[in-house]
Amino acid sequence: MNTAQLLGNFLSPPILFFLLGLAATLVRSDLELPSPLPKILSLYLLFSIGFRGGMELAHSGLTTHVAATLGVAILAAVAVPAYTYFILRVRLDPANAAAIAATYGSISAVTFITATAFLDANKIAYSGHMVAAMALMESPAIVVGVVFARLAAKRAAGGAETEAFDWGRVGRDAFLNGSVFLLVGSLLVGAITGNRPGAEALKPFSHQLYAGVLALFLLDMGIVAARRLADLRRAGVFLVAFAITVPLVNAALGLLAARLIGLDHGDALLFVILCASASYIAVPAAMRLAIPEANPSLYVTMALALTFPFNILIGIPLYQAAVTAVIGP
Amino acid sequence: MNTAQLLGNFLSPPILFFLLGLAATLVRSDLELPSPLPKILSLYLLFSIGFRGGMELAHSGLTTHVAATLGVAILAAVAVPAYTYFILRVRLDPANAAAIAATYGSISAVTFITATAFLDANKIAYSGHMVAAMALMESPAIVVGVVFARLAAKRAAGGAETEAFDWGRVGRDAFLNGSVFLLVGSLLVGAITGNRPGAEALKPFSHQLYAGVLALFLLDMGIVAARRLADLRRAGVFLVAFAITVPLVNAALGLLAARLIGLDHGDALLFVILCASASYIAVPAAMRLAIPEANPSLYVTMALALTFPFNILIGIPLYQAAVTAVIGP
Amino acid sequence: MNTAQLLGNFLSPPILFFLLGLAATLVRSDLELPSPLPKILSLYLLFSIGFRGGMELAHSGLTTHVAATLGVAILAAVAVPAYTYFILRVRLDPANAAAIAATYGSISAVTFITATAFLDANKIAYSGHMVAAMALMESPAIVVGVVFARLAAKRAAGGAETEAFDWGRVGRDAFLNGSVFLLVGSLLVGAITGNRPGAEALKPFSHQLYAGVLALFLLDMGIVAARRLADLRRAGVFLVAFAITVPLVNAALGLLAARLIGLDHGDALLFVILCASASYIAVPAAMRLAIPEANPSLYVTMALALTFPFNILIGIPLYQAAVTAVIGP
Amino acid sequence: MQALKKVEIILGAPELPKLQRLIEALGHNYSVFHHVTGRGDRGVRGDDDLTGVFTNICLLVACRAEELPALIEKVRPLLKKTGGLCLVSDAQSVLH
Amino acid sequence: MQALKKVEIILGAPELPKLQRLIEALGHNYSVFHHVTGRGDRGVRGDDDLTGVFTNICLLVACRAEELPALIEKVRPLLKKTGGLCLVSDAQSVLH
Amino acid sequence: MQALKKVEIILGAPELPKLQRLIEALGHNYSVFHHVTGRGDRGVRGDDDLTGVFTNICLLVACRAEELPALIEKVRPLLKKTGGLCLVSDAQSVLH
Ligand SMILES: Nc1ncnc2c1ncn2[C@@H]1O[C@H](COP(=O)(O)O)[C@@H](O)[C@H]1O
Ligand SMILES: Nc1ncnc2c1ncn2[C@@H]1O[C@H](COP(=O)(O)O)[C@@H](O)[C@H]1O
Ligand SMILES: Nc1ncnc2c1ncn2[C@@H]1O[C@H](COP(=O)(O)O)[C@@H](O)[C@H]1O
Ligand code: NA
Ligand code: NA
Ligand code: NA
Repeated sequence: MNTAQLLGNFLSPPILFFLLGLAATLVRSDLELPSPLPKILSLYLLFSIGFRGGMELAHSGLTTHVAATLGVAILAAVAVPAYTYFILRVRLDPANAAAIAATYGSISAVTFITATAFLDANKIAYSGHMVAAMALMESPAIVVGVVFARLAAKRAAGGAETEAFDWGRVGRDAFLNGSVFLLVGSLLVGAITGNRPGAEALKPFSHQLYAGVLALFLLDMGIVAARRLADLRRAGVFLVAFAITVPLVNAALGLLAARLIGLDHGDALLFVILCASASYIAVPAAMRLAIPEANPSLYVTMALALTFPFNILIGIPLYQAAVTAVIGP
Repeated sequence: MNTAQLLGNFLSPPILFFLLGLAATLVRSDLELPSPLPKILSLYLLFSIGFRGGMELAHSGLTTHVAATLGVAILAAVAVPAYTYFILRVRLDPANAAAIAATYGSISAVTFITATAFLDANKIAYSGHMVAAMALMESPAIVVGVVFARLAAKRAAGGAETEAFDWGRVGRDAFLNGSVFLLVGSLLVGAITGNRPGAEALKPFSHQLYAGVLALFLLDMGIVAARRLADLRRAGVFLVAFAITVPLVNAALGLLAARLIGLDHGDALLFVILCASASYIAVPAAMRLAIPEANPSLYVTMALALTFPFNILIGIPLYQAAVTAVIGP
Repeated sequence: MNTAQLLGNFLSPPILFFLLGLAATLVRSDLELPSPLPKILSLYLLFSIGFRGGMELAHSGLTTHVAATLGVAILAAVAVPAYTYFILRVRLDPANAAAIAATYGSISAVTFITATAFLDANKIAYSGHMVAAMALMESPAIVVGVVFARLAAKRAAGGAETEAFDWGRVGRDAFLNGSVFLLVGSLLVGAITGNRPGAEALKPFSHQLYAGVLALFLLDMGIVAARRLADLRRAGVFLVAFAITVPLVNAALGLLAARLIGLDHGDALLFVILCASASYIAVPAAMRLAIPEANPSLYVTMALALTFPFNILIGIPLYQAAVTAVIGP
Repeated sequence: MQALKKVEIILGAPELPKLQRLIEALGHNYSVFHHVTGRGDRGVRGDDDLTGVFTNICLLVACRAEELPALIEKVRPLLKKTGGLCLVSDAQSVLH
Repeated sequence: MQALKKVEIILGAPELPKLQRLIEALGHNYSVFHHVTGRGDRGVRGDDDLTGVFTNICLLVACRAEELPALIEKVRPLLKKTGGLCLVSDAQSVLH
Repeated sequence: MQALKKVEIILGAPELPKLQRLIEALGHNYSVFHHVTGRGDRGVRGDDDLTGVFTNICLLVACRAEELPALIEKVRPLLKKTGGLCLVSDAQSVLH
């Protein structure tokens, strides 16, 4: 990665709007996007990325290459929360360790969308099925996290069965979570209708607005991330280090896997960013219900105020440099 | 109607998003569009359909053919609530009968817009003045319903004048109702400015986004319709049968009228769908004020959870087959 | 200005939607844009005008001509509140005089955007740096107003230092005010990225939707302005006259300045409209905090219910006629 | 501190303009909380917000005890017609 | 007027469906105020509304004094598990 | 159940950050209801929401009786400067 690449990423509208949001909070401007606008923007982004990815998928079809990619994606989404849980247990109680592990095992759709905007701006191709990979990587980590938390609770209760646990609800929270459901549903609609008349009519809404909506959403992300910075003190050095190191490790593992299954430059970068990213929408929504003992000002703050900015500001160009080195341009 | 047509309708993005919304509620996902987004989307749709129709009208002008169409539209909007009221009185008290009659006498703008999206996708032409017809069909049924309810209340009071009744307010609720006003107003603005510079500049907003906004709105309609399904038990067999049969009868009457005044395929389909559709936005907003004794979980539920899905899922292709048979392709 | 010009302005979608909004309130329709939609629309407009202006600026660059324009803009933004304060003191207490002076010294972004839509419709060119001029004219009047109010309060307290005054906060309210910050920030992002890949992707959102969003926002402005009309009685003849006369005087002074620094037709019209317009978003947001003793039903009502409609309905064509006479077509 | 009656009125949102007129006519100040959903004898309100007409509002009036009867007399017919809830409790107002 | 207990329950928004089911099971009517932010022992809620899961709701039930204990017994475990506030006060309801 | 004072403060939305700082400094928890409109001696608020600066918020603090005077002392100047309403009433809090 050279300075030009880093600068090229910094000087793009989405990133600058993110920085603008950070600045707004830091200089104590009263700029804010009124509730529920942030939620509306994030629903739009999930709809848009899902529908666009689905249409691409309809054009390309399901091949063994696609199947391999999706398989590796699921694998990553199970392996990452599993290994990170044990690292986190060194310092944290089971509930918080499980919630943070789930956070880093799952993915951030907005980080992914920012990376696609980066690829679009640099005219680098990527495949529609990467959206399917993203969709598949949202939920497994939630289940893994809850399983760990439950096992620990059972052990703490001396093996005696604790209060009856509603596994159906965990599944629902993991797989039928509003944002997962919208993403997967839009992907399916796009995949079904991609080759039919009628889907074209949605394009001005679904395809053309997304870069602008992303910029506005990142403005809000900047505002919110900066507000969370104060919570970092509470997180402590261990978790701050975790929030930067683990994404790098996951990126490296992701890159290796991408190399093994022979992904192209664009797809490899997206896979790496998925591995490196941490969830601050779907996972918190599920954890809040499934592991209420866990402290959101740890897991949300780490994902939102550290890993997210790190990934979009430095991660994307850094990972691209690595992808170029390992896989080629 | 053959299976291909039915399938062709089902496999379009708006319909699939509606089904996705139904599914979200049925599998108990927590997906929902946050308030006031649904209202914002419906305001947009009224603005868009009005403005687009107005612009079309500006290009085509007002002919005797147009006048005949509008005349028949008003006739239908008066006749339908009148005849259905007497059918409903067989089982219901006057207030509920009047409210349901008004519901089925008026129209559903979203059903209409879904039908135009269907026509667009199938590259079938239709006229801008059909939007004017729709606008004219929104209000009369409200007035008719309130008149029936008042007459019954007076009779019940033994002919003695009951509490002074504010007819001005009924007129306001019927004709100046927010959604009616926005639709008519946008139609007028479109008609006035359609041939002038300045109107073109709105097109990316008013013309190009509507298919996407419709898809999102139908997602919400699906969520809401499925929530209402539980209320159907309360409605009873009579009303459930009414909610499917009466639209079919009205569609047949509408098709007859369309044939008589010589509408083209596209316009005929739109007129039929207007006759068949039932209001769940403008009429409830008016009934809530004018006939508060009527039970919204009857009239809203029938329109929203039965007639609306029936019309967009099965009605549109069915009516199209009928239009093809009676009027030609 | 001849009738055709006046009519040409009236018969444009933005103006007609404004009139539609006025009508909605006057006929007591219940049409309204649900909160926080108006705020969302105004945030979008600030983002859009800032980003578009910034991109233009990136293409044209900073010349001495641009610097002169910006210098005169700041001058106007300081001079207008200063001279109007003394006129207002004839009838009003210092707090209200200061707040109204700030209101008329600052600008209305929506009036400006309406004027650019007018220029676009008439295919008249204007420069991106006029947006920078607008941005620079938002804040100075706020500071001037607060200074006057403070001086008066000090004098009233017999020269004794009154409660410690937080000048940092005044600066923040003036320059870091949410709407000022978003406008300036978007301008900067547009200026930085205007010549780079990535900015193009935002255009469907930032450039193509603005005319439609403006129309919807003006619909709401009409509704709100008409609601405020009742407050005009409280304002009294002096302030009503002020709200029409002062914009005319400021327009004349602005035209003179535009002539002196050699602005083109389009830029001159925009500069004139900036001088003539009064703020009802940024200034009230600041005054509410900095001069809470001032009565918003005076300063907001004058700007919103009188000066704004006057400027967009009559002002724009009138000022254009004057610009044509003084500067040429 | 001054002893006051705190009156909270929950009503359908479309009734708000009428309620406001009625309360302003009595000369009271008030506050309105918007987007209140609920369940009452007339069913669930606000579950599906396509139009906003099926949500409730909650209007709060702090008034003197002697003003209470007149207020209630005015509000009762509205409650009777369209349903809703009106709760009265005691409160102290901080003078300023 | 009828003497009632006014119960106000502030809880995280994701808990609302559970709370509603529980209160409907007891046969009570209720009202819900949405988008309530706040600060409690478990930190600040609702400062950043990316998902809506970190805001609170406030649910109001007016019930008879004798119904109160059963209601509280049902609500307490929820409060214990996810935090929140439950205030009970006296009120008079206007009959209509 | 624990006897508490329930303090409800209605203030202009732009004052909220100041009010929050002040209440956090006293160590209290609180809840905030947003988008409250109203009519007071200083006119109608929230009728036209172009900026959001003309709506009110309602902040609720449940505190012990002995903490009340200090809280009121802090809030009063804010009320004096920008208007608003502060109501205090008695309530029982459900312990959990
Ligand atoms: N006991 C109660 N407690 C709280 N809110 C109530 C109660 N009863 C009615 N409400 C509210 O008043 C509205 C109308 O009630 P109703 O007229 O009984 O249908 C409901 O939608 C609730 O928001
Ligand atoms: N003393 C209090 N006064 C008002 N609201 C409170 C109080 N304590 C807690 N809350 C509300 O209850 C929520 C959860 O509180 P906690 O469980 O203490 O974190 C907070 O976010 C507040 O909205
Ligand atoms: N008596 C009252 N009852 C309820 N709310 C009030 C009352 N007086 C004032 N308010 C609220 O406090 C705000 C400011 O009041 P004021 O300072 O009197 O203009 C108003 O906009 C209302 O929301
Ligand atoms: Na990850
Ligand atoms: Na009909
Ligand atoms: Na000015």
